Amino acid sequence: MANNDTNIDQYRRRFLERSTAVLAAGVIAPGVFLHTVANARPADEAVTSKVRWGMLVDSGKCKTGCDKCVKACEVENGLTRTGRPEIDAQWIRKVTLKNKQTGHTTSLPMLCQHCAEPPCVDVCPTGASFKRADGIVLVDKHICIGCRYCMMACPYKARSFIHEDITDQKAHAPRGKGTVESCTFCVHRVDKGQSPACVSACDEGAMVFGDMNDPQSEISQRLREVQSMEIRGDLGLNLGVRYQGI
Amino acid sequence: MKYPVCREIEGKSSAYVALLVILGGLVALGLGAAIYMEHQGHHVTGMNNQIVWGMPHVFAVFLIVAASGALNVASISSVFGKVVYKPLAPLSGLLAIALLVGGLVVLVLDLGHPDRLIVAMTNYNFKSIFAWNIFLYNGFLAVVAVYLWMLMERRMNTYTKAAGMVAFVWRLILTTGTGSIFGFLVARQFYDAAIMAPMFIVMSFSFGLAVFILVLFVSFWGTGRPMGEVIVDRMRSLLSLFVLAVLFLVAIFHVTNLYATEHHGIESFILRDGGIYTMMFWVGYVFVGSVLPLLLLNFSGSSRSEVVAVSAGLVILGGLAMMYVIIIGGQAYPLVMFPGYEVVSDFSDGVVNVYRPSLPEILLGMGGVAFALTIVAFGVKVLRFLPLSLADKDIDPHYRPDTAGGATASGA
Amino acid sequence: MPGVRIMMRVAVLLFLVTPVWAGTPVPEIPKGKGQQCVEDTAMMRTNHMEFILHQRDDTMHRGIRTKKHSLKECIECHAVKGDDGMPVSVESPKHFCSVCHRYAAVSIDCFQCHNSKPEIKLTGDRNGQ
Amino acid sequence: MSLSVIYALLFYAATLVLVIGVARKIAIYSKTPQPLKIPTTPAPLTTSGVVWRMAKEVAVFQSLFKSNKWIWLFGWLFHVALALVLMRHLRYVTEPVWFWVNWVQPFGKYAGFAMLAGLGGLWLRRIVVDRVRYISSPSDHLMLLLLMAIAVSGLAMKYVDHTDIVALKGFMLGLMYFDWQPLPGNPLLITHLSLVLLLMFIFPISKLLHAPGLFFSPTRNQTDNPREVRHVAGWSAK
Repeated sequence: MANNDTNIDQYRRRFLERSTAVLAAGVIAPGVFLHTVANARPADEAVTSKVRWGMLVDSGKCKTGCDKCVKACEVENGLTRTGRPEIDAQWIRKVTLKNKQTGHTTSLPMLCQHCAEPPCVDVCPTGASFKRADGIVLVDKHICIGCRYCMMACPYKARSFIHEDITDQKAHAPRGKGTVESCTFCVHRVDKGQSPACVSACDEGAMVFGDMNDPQSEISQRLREVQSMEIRGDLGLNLGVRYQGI
Repeated sequence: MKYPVCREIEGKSSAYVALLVILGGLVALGLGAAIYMEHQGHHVTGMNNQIVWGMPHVFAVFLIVAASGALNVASISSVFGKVVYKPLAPLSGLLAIALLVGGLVVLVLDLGHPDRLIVAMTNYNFKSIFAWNIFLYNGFLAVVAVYLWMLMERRMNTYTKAAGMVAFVWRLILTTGTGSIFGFLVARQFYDAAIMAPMFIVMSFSFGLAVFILVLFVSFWGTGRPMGEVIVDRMRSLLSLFVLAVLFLVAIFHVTNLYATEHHGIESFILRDGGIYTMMFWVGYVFVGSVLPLLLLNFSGSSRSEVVAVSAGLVILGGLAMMYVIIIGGQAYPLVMFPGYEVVSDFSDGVVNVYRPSLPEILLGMGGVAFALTIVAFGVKVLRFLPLSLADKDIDPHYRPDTAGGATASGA
Repeated sequence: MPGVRIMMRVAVLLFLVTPVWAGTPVPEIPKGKGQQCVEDTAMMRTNHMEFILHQRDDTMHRGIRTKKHSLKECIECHAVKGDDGMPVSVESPKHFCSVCHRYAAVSIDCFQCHNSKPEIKLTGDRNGQ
Repeated sequence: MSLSVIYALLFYAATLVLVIGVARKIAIYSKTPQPLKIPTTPAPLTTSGVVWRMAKEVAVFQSLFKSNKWIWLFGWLFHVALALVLMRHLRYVTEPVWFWVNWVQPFGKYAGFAMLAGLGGLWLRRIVVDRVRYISSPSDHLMLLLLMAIAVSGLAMKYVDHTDIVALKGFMLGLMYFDWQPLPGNPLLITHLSLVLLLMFIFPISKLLHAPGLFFSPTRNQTDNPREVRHVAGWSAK
């Protein structure tokens, strides 16, 4: 059974590959990942509310016309364009603001704000919209019935409905017709101890990602130092995404 | 005065068969549209990521609101003890069930995953008004079914009042729940108002009664059963009162909004600059759906059943227009995320969202209406829902032959 | 009795058309990689959906990403190659899941969202950071 | 003898008993004289009218609906659910599975519960309603209980303790191809199959014969034309 042997060989090779990758990560990580996030949690350990993932966007550093974060998100999560923007999935988008009085313009990325009190979670009839203990707001597509009430409730237009059949999804980002989706903070990367794809892609350093509950984390330090705001702060939703320089 | 009796209709006339065939055809078209939408995905509809609820929701919410209102006549008879309405109670209950089922079918078939209906029935998030509504809708069907049982089986008649009371309270809560679907949306400028719930309740009175009047009159004309002036006049004044009440609450809603600077944007959009939505509001709802019927009902100098029926039809059209304004218009106006800023993006930020209703959506909505009417048409054939006579001498406790003149049986 | 005669004829006819010569159609379940599945085979045959379901909720809601019962690993290990040497999707009757699910007429919802083919690895698993 | 062989033989025996037993009953019914014209009025005047009337009897239990709404509700619920459940079970004896069976599948799943609800209602009636309890014989209760036990064991396999349905289908197909395959030894499955076998054995001597019997009811299957056509049947024919 030659076929079987090659299978086993492949299996071994992959196993070795992975072990070395893990080993390498373990050795290099403390140095390389220092500026990203805290150490990765073991795979069999559940997330806890001791951590709250958050993001700080410095709109002063965000360039008008630059959409590297948007592109990185599309590549990472396998979002494809249909040619009809009104039904395209948009997990992160670039928004340009112009002050009506002063004419001052600002550019910034808008994404799911990962509220501590998310309206989408409140209104979801089945509980498919939920907030993970570590503050990441997700859609459990297994029980999403596609009613779109969360899209009605979201103050940030952060959610998209999948209007067509999708094939060849990324294994880490399952998505399918008839369900609602939104930015996951690249939860699959975060669980591995990495930053979201958009943050990694931003050369300008306009985005900082980290644990807002850890006073030592970069994001906490920055939030202490600079003046930041929440979009539609009047709603009191306690957002996981903060903006600086609007 | 004779005890009012309901009887099945014979249901063998070619007109009846034709009615069933037409309704069946519409239901089939609606079902086909739903299958098409589900198979292709929602990109074949006019709905998109900006206008997430469209035509199906206009029809569904209208039907659901009208359903609870259709129960009014039964409530007036059983809860408030008005004898004249007693023979109408069974039809009122049947229509309530039929309209709700029709609306729910549309709502469910529009879901991204109608196949997961069981998920919606087994997974509840009790903070969601939507989840509560699932309970309220199913409960309403059960409560009204029990009420009909008490009403229609003689040995159960003693419980009619109690069951009618439960059904009445239930329907008020139900419409509160439906209104709150919009009232609880903090994100959107046009919703997020507590007045949504009472406004929906009053709307249900008006729209539900309008549908009831049309169904009642048409079935009486069709079966040639006698209908007197008393009932027509009662329907006339009741509808007139409800239409006025809705107009009042809608006015309050907009005036309150106009007082707050924060809401000036959305109000000027709906009332002045919104194009189709402004038209729908002023021409559709205010003129065709309210002013015209009020004039017809009160100043046409006639209380003939045809006039009342036409008015009821206009109220229904106005109601659909109002639903369109609330549901689509409310979404078309851009979300205000950055007050004081002009917002531009490649994701329709800061612009009025465009919605073009597609044929499948409309067919699905019409299919729901047809399905509700099919239930009624079939129901009156197999069970005793429809009164044999609504002639004055049969229903009016104060009837005296000498004063009634030649007015009896004028409607037939 | 004409009725009985007709029935006997029908019975004989039925017996004749029954394809006795053909063997019972049973699914040929493709072998996975490695020696042994993550659970006992009989257990997997009756309860794989429970394992996957449990893992799905753990991963989704609690962020537990162990590999033992993960759908991704099922797909990796049980990929079946088509004529072109590439793994086939669930649309193909040869797909590991399809073989039995078609036989038993049980629909699978997983692949509306999940990819039914393993990810093509170009440079291993290290395109992060 | 192994379990598989025992059950294979039992299935052949049960099928023979069911088919021959019911066929024999049908033969008896067809020979039973119908000396008089007794269609209940209003009755159809033509043969096509009779066909329509029988169709309504079979599909919606029309005369039951007219006589008793509650029995109709539970009875009809049970029968329709049973039909769906049976269609769902066709997947075990067809390969490839007929396309429409795939469509029926999801509905058949929930029909199991509806079936149980219908049976429960019918049984409750035999317990709660005095007059009905008085005329209920043990066999009336036992038939309902048998059907309920079949439904419960079937649902339990779907929702509690799964069985290897691929192997089960192999076994069922094996019976049809006379090429026996092993039967999975899951206790619930064995219970379910045993109860179904029991049902098959007693069907030809049970009240369930109302299924074919319905078609032989003179009050339903006769045309109301005694003046137009001379009625000749049974002993009066000689």
